[in-house]
Amino acid sequence: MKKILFKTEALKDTVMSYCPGCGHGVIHRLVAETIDELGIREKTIGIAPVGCAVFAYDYWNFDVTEAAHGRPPAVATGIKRVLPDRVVFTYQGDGDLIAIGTAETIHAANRGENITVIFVNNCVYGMTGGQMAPTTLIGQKTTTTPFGRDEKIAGYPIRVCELLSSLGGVTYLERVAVTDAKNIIKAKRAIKKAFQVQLDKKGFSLVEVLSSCPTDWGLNPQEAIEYIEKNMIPYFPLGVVKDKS
Amino acid sequence: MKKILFKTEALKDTVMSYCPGCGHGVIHRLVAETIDELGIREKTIGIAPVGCAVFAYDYWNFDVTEAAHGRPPAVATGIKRVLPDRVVFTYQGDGDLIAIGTAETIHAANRGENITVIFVNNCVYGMTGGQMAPTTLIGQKTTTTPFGRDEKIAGYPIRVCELLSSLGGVTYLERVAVTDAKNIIKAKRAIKKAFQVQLDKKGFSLVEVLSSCPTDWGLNPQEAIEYIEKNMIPYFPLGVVKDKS
Amino acid sequence: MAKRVLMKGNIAIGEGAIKANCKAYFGYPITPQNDLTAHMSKRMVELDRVFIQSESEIAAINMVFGAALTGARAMTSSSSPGISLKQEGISYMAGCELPGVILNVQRGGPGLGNISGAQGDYFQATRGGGHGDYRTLVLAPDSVQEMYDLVQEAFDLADKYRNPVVILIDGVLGQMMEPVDLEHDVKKYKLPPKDWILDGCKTREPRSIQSLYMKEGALEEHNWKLHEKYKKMKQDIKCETQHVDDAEIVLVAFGISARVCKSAMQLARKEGIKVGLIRPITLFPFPEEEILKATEHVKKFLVVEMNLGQMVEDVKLIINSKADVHFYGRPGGGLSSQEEIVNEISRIL
Amino acid sequence: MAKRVLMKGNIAIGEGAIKANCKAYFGYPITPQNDLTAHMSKRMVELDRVFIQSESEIAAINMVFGAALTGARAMTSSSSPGISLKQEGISYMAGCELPGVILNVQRGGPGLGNISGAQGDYFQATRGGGHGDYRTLVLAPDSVQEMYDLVQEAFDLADKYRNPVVILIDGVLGQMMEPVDLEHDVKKYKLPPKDWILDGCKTREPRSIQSLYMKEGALEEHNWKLHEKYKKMKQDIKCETQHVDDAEIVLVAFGISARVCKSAMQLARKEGIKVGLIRPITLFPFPEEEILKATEHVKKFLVVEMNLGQMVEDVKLIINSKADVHFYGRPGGGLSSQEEIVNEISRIL
Amino acid sequence: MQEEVIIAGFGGQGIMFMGTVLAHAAMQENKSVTFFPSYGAEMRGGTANCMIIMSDEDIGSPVVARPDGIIALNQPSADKFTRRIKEKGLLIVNSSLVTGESGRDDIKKVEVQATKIAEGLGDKRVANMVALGSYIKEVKILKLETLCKSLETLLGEKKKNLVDINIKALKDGYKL
Amino acid sequence: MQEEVIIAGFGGQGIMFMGTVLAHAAMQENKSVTFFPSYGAEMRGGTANCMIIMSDEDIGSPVVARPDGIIALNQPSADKFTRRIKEKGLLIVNSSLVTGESGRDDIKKVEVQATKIAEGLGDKRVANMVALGSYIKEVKILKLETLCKSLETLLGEKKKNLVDINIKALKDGYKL
Amino acid sequence: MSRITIDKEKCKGCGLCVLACPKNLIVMSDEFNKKGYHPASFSSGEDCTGCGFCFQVCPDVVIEVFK
Amino acid sequence: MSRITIDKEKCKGCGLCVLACPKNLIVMSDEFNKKGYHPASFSSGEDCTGCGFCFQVCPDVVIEVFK
Ligand SMILES: Cc1ncc(C[n+]2csc(CCOP(=O)(O)OP(=O)(O)O)c2C)c(N)n1
Ligand SMILES: Cc1ncc(C[n+]2csc(CCOP(=O)(O)OP(=O)(O)O)c2C)c(N)n1
Ligand code: SF4
Ligand code: SF4
Ligand code: SF4
Ligand code: SF4
Ligand code: SF4
Ligand code: SF4
Ligand SMILES: [Mg+2]
Ligand SMILES: [Mg+2]
Repeated sequence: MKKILFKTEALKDTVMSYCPGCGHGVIHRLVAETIDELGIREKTIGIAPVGCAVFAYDYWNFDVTEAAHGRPPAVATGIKRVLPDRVVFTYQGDGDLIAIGTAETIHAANRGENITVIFVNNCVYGMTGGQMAPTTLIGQKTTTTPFGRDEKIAGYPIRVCELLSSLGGVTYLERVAVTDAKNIIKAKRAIKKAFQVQLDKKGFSLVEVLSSCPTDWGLNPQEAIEYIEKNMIPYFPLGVVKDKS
Repeated sequence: MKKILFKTEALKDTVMSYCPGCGHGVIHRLVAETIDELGIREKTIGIAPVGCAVFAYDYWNFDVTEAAHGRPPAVATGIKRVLPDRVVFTYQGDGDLIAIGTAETIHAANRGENITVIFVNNCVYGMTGGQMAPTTLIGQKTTTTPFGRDEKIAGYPIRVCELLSSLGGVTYLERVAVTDAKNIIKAKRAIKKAFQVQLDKKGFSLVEVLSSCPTDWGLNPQEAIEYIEKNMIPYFPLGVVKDKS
Repeated sequence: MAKRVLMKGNIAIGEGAIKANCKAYFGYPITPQNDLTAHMSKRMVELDRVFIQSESEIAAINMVFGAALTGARAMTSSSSPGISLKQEGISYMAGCELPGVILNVQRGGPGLGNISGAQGDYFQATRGGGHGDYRTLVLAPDSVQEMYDLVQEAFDLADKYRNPVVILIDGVLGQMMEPVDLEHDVKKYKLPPKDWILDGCKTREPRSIQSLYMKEGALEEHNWKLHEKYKKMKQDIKCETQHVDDAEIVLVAFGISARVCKSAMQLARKEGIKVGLIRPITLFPFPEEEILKATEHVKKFLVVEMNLGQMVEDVKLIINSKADVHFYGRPGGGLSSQEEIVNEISRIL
Repeated sequence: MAKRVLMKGNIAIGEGAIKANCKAYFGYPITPQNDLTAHMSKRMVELDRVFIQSESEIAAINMVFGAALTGARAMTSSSSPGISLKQEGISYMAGCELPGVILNVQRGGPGLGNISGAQGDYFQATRGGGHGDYRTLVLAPDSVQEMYDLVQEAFDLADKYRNPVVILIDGVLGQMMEPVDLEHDVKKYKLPPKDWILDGCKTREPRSIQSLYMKEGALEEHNWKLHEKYKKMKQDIKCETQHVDDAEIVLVAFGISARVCKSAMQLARKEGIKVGLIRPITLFPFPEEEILKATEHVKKFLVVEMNLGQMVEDVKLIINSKADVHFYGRPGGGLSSQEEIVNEISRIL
Repeated sequence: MQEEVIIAGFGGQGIMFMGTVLAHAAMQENKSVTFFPSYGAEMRGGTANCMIIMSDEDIGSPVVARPDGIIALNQPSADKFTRRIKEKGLLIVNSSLVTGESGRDDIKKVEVQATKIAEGLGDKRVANMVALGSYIKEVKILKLETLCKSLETLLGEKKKNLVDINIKALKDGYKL
Repeated sequence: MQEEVIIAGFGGQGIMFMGTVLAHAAMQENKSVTFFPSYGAEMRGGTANCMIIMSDEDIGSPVVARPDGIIALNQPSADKFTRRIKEKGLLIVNSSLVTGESGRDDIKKVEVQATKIAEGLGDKRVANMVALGSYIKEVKILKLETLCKSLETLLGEKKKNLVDINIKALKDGYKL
Repeated sequence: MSRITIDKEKCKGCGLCVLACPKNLIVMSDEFNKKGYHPASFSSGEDCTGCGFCFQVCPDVVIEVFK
Repeated sequence: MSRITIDKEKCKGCGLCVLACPKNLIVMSDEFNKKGYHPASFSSGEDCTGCGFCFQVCPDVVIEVFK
């Protein structure tokens, strides 16, 4: 018998520090497999965010740096502009990417930086213990919306792909979810496409991945997947939002 | 004979420091007239930006503060939340509002802050001597795009109204231009509407005003008006972009 | 004795602020002060006051700026990296003479560092980490009770001087629990009328609040005025001293380091070493007189900090060769034990 | 004499950076350094290097972070409020040990202040205005030639120490023109190999660059290592002295204030007052020895700054009562004249 | 009198609650008390611990380097903290999960089948109270009664239904 | 020798260029020289001025408080700066725009119809060079030739067509 | 019949009112004002309709319209 | 015929693989692993198709699939 599915080279053989059932692990694997399949491991530089994925440099088997909270797109810009033939991507949570990092995200996208952004939307600040994120759903309880997110106080969950779609520099935007095997395979396809856009020097690509945070949602892993399906996907519809590639 | 058109109360009788032909003066007047017509001068707090309009507190005859560059929407939020029955508006340039202030703009809009934003788009950083703004047109020469804005280096001019339109908290967005009397009267209508939205407690309103900067465009006042008509309006189409009011 | 409540430092700050009639809290999550933000999200809403989780620390300080200019009491809190981001905003508040309370629950740095308690931001707090020659009052409580009390004073001091006040604690103080007497007497200050606020010009001429001074000499004049104000703040210096009178050596420490020093002092005294303690409670203005007075009979001072040596500069500037000033510090969240300090004392004596 | 070119200070910095093989410039407009950003927008593009006008100062410093971690020489420039915004980023660079050059063309503050030259950001530059106990090298040229020269050294020093270097000038130095010899000899440093960069793991094991140190004690260890590095920087102290040997009083000043002091010294000497000058060129590390040496025969020092007294603390910490230290300063963009300083000297003597 | 104790275990074992009950009771008995939680260096998972100091005098540092006592609810905690105990100090282990030698013969070791007893009571989550009861019995610094009252206060109205089983566990631990 | 001069006028009158030509020429004659521009406190409009120091020795502060000479191209500049001139100093005014008394009898005042002469030359923008020529004639610190060469260098290839008229203006000013 | 006034000392001479007037009633003066601008001037024609276009476009709000 | 392996010590017991397997070939063990989790375990059925669903959903990438 042949081993057909296993950890490929770009993912180190260590235990990741994520909670049981956390979506980050699957997304890490998808990124790693993509990089291996495209044969770009030795020319890739990844940028970990400040968020639960801050330790990504311990998991990926290629060059990785960690940027200040919200600044990965600026750091990526700095890297990519001086090394345009390397593959540069950021991996960011919803707090990182569209709260504190709003300006950096929008402007890297608008400049059409030839980078790839893997955007992990779990509707919550995971690392800091479950506060409201810009993507937290209306009515969702978090430690900073103890009565449920009230749009009158805290505004609306931001649909990042839709927000970015009007910007000239944006080439490819797709929203996926790592809920079940089928969706995970689709997510992989989107991620691979996003890297391909970069390899083809076509500009800014972003994949928004709906991902679970069982811990901060107070759900078990299975319930968390159901939560994505029942609550997140209806508000954050899956699919390609923009494709100029 | 009766005086039918003159400086109304909300505009002080001083000389504004703007260059000859600069659009800011007209827009100041439109805001002041709106405030007088709505009878809200005594309960209005304006927020001047860092930009050529930084001295607005010397021109308007009501309470005005000056915020750090890019932060007027956050300052407005602070004011409006503790004084919800006052009228709070920001007056911001393109650099202030959608470069350094991108995050503050987007999130105040998304929260549906019940404030009004007067957004003066002159495609350039006026105050600092004519650098590229996020709205600078492709090919436009500025002191920091000496060869003309090249989208490959500097990205695309951002259409602010279109960018904000997907956000849940946004109630009213319109783009106007202060080119000729007709458009100026339309601009006034839009500004008045935006304040009315606030008075009706309907949420975030923004009027984008295409405005001339003869000095930094290196044009005389008349040419500058033509520049708006020929170059800006085609890229930044006039009209209501969103109206949920 | 009044009823005591067991409370976390971070929460005590929040409850103290609420007692001081803080009308608006603006914050952005960051460890180790998250429980305060969470607490305020509940309490402020219950009390029909303002709570916003802002999009960033920068937005938060500028929201404080906005709320403060209406005369409302407002605060924000964060931890080291987030406080760095607020420096421009704090400078603006100082320039505009706006009151407001900023809590820094320090963690280890530089950069992302770690989430342990630390005292690496003393310079930033006391010398105005932002640009342009301004100062903030800096308060450094060392117990949960004092956090509860001092935050109330902080709001008064902010209003008294029309100046931002920084409360400098650290992850350990923020996270620890101690009993708190919620009815504890707190110093009340005589406050000037808020005759400078913007709330609409209904009953008066329009006003403006800004930090721009373009007329020749105007900014210099403004800065001299601020300078006078900073000097006047010396009225409100706060400092705790213990056993200085008979001391052979005096420890100087603030916040959590002072707590450790208190243990060290007890330990040393048990061993017969006469150790005293000076604990600056206001870090700016700094308690010069208390230290100077001690130099009259004490010739050895040991400054203990959870950093590589920051407050020690203020101590040296005052002592100016009137006594020996030693330093013991550990950076990056390393917390000294009382034994370490006693060893260091023995080494020096 | 080599051909001299008349050049603005800001431009000289840009041209010096280009000569030092700066590969990437990231900036955001702010007076009084706009001509540098404008100059780089042209020159870097012509040279096929990287120029980006970033969306903010924060983005700019983080772009420098990104470029620097690939091993490329990178810089950013701004003025006081913008530099405040960069403090978190600078702290991250220090934590990650990334080289890079940051120019602060100081203006009057706090807040928006004015656009005159000023020296209000000395504390921020020399004590790490950001969080967490780090330091940057700080260079303070006082002529256009020296700006051109020192920016080249700055890049070397940044690489030598893997540390950000701040160049601290002000609006006056930035805007003034003087002749510059573009072939002037500049000190070259022995530089370590850049064996830590991220550029893809083709020929080696993957690397990471980060400032997070969560393992117990790891951050403390890292910070002690940085501390050793900061101490080592003393090798590269730079300082100009004039007429100290026979001086009755020594002026201590940096940057534009030193220029005024040079005039004052000339004026005073004409009047028969023996005035000397010590001009720290590196503000961190600070030239302790030169000052200490002077105290052997000079008993009066006058520190002159365009602020309310910042470097004077460093001078006092060194002199530590070995001589009298006086201060003369003007804040908010007020520039003292040579006559004022001579008056002050007379008052002291 | 000054008593310093470290309570440690897995994240879900109610370590912080144990410490809080103890600290609260100490406060009720008018002692000086500090409680300091530590989630270790790791942000996710790993063991949690808290440090409580109870004293008749003012307390300096809330950080306990050399505890008088340790309550270890799981093996990693026992491994990590046992060697820190002061001479003649006390080690309470949850022997349902902690096996093996302490490696110290200068301390008193008390083994409590906390998890097992708790399971017997119908909810293994109250293992923490069993252990706490046992600790109180050993150190005799606070009255059992006070702890029961503190439990009531801290569980409050919302978790009133849990009061009984927790008190039962506490008492069972005490009685052992 | 040290000569300090302030050149002042409206924004559009070519003040900075005048100063640059002077500074450049001083450099060419191997003098120490500093040029310091000031746009006044106002950002927009108002008067502009620049300060030039030329010296045989190193120059300290580039800021000129008490100038040896002033070249005032408009009235506000004359009003503002005249009283700062050193005793026995020099005041050059563009008498086409500056009228009225200097109010000083301890200085030398030279009136030049700079704008008028420039208009005569066909471009009133070269009034600055007329005034500069006149200044050079008075202070005799630099050779007229050097200034002409500096003009050429500074106008460069792109503005070569303007060299002649500028030199003509300079010389006319000098000849007066 | 209508008319306008122009505050000549405050006029910055941008000329936009000249372009705006449908009746061509405004011209730029040859003289300078104190600020150094050539101010606009109303050629007191009878044709002024009081349409206010000149007022609308004047950036410095130095025109008043009477009707 | 296919099979999978599960690295029990690294498994965090989330149970997602159990749900994912269309053939219900995975169950959670009663024992703890060293980390204190109940790991998943493959019930070595003959039915395994090697579809890899279990692999796809495993957040900790502790499953390997053989075919
Ligand atoms: C300047 C700054 N502000 C705040 C923080 C604290 N912080 C760390 S992670 C985080 C949010 C993480 O949420 P998200 O980006 O959604 O990532 P997740 O953990 O959910 O994957 C915050 C606010 C910080 N480290 N730095
Ligand atoms: C933090 C900070 N960065 C930069 C500046 C400098 N600055 C002042 S105004 C301005 C831009 C003004 O452009 P815009 O907002 O478009 O207004 P305009 O002058 O065009 O009306 C800039 C970059 C500043 N004052 N503060
Ligand atoms: S907190 Fe949430 S996002 Fe973070 S590791 Fe745990 S489950 Fe994943
Ligand atoms: S620079 Fe431009 S925007 Fe600023 S006042 Fe002049 S014309 Fe107006
Ligand atoms: S009111 Fe109308 S007609 Fe009269 S001057 Fe003005 S633009 Fe012309
Ligand atoms: S529009 Fe106004 S400022 Fe412009 S020329 Fe006419 S009157 Fe003067
Ligand atoms: S490979 Fe498919 S059939 Fe086999 S165990 Fe996994 S999910 Fe079940
Ligand atoms: S999905 Fe992976 S981690 Fe989860 S139970 Fe199955 S094997 Fe274990
Ligand atoms: Mg998240
Ligand atoms: Mg603009």
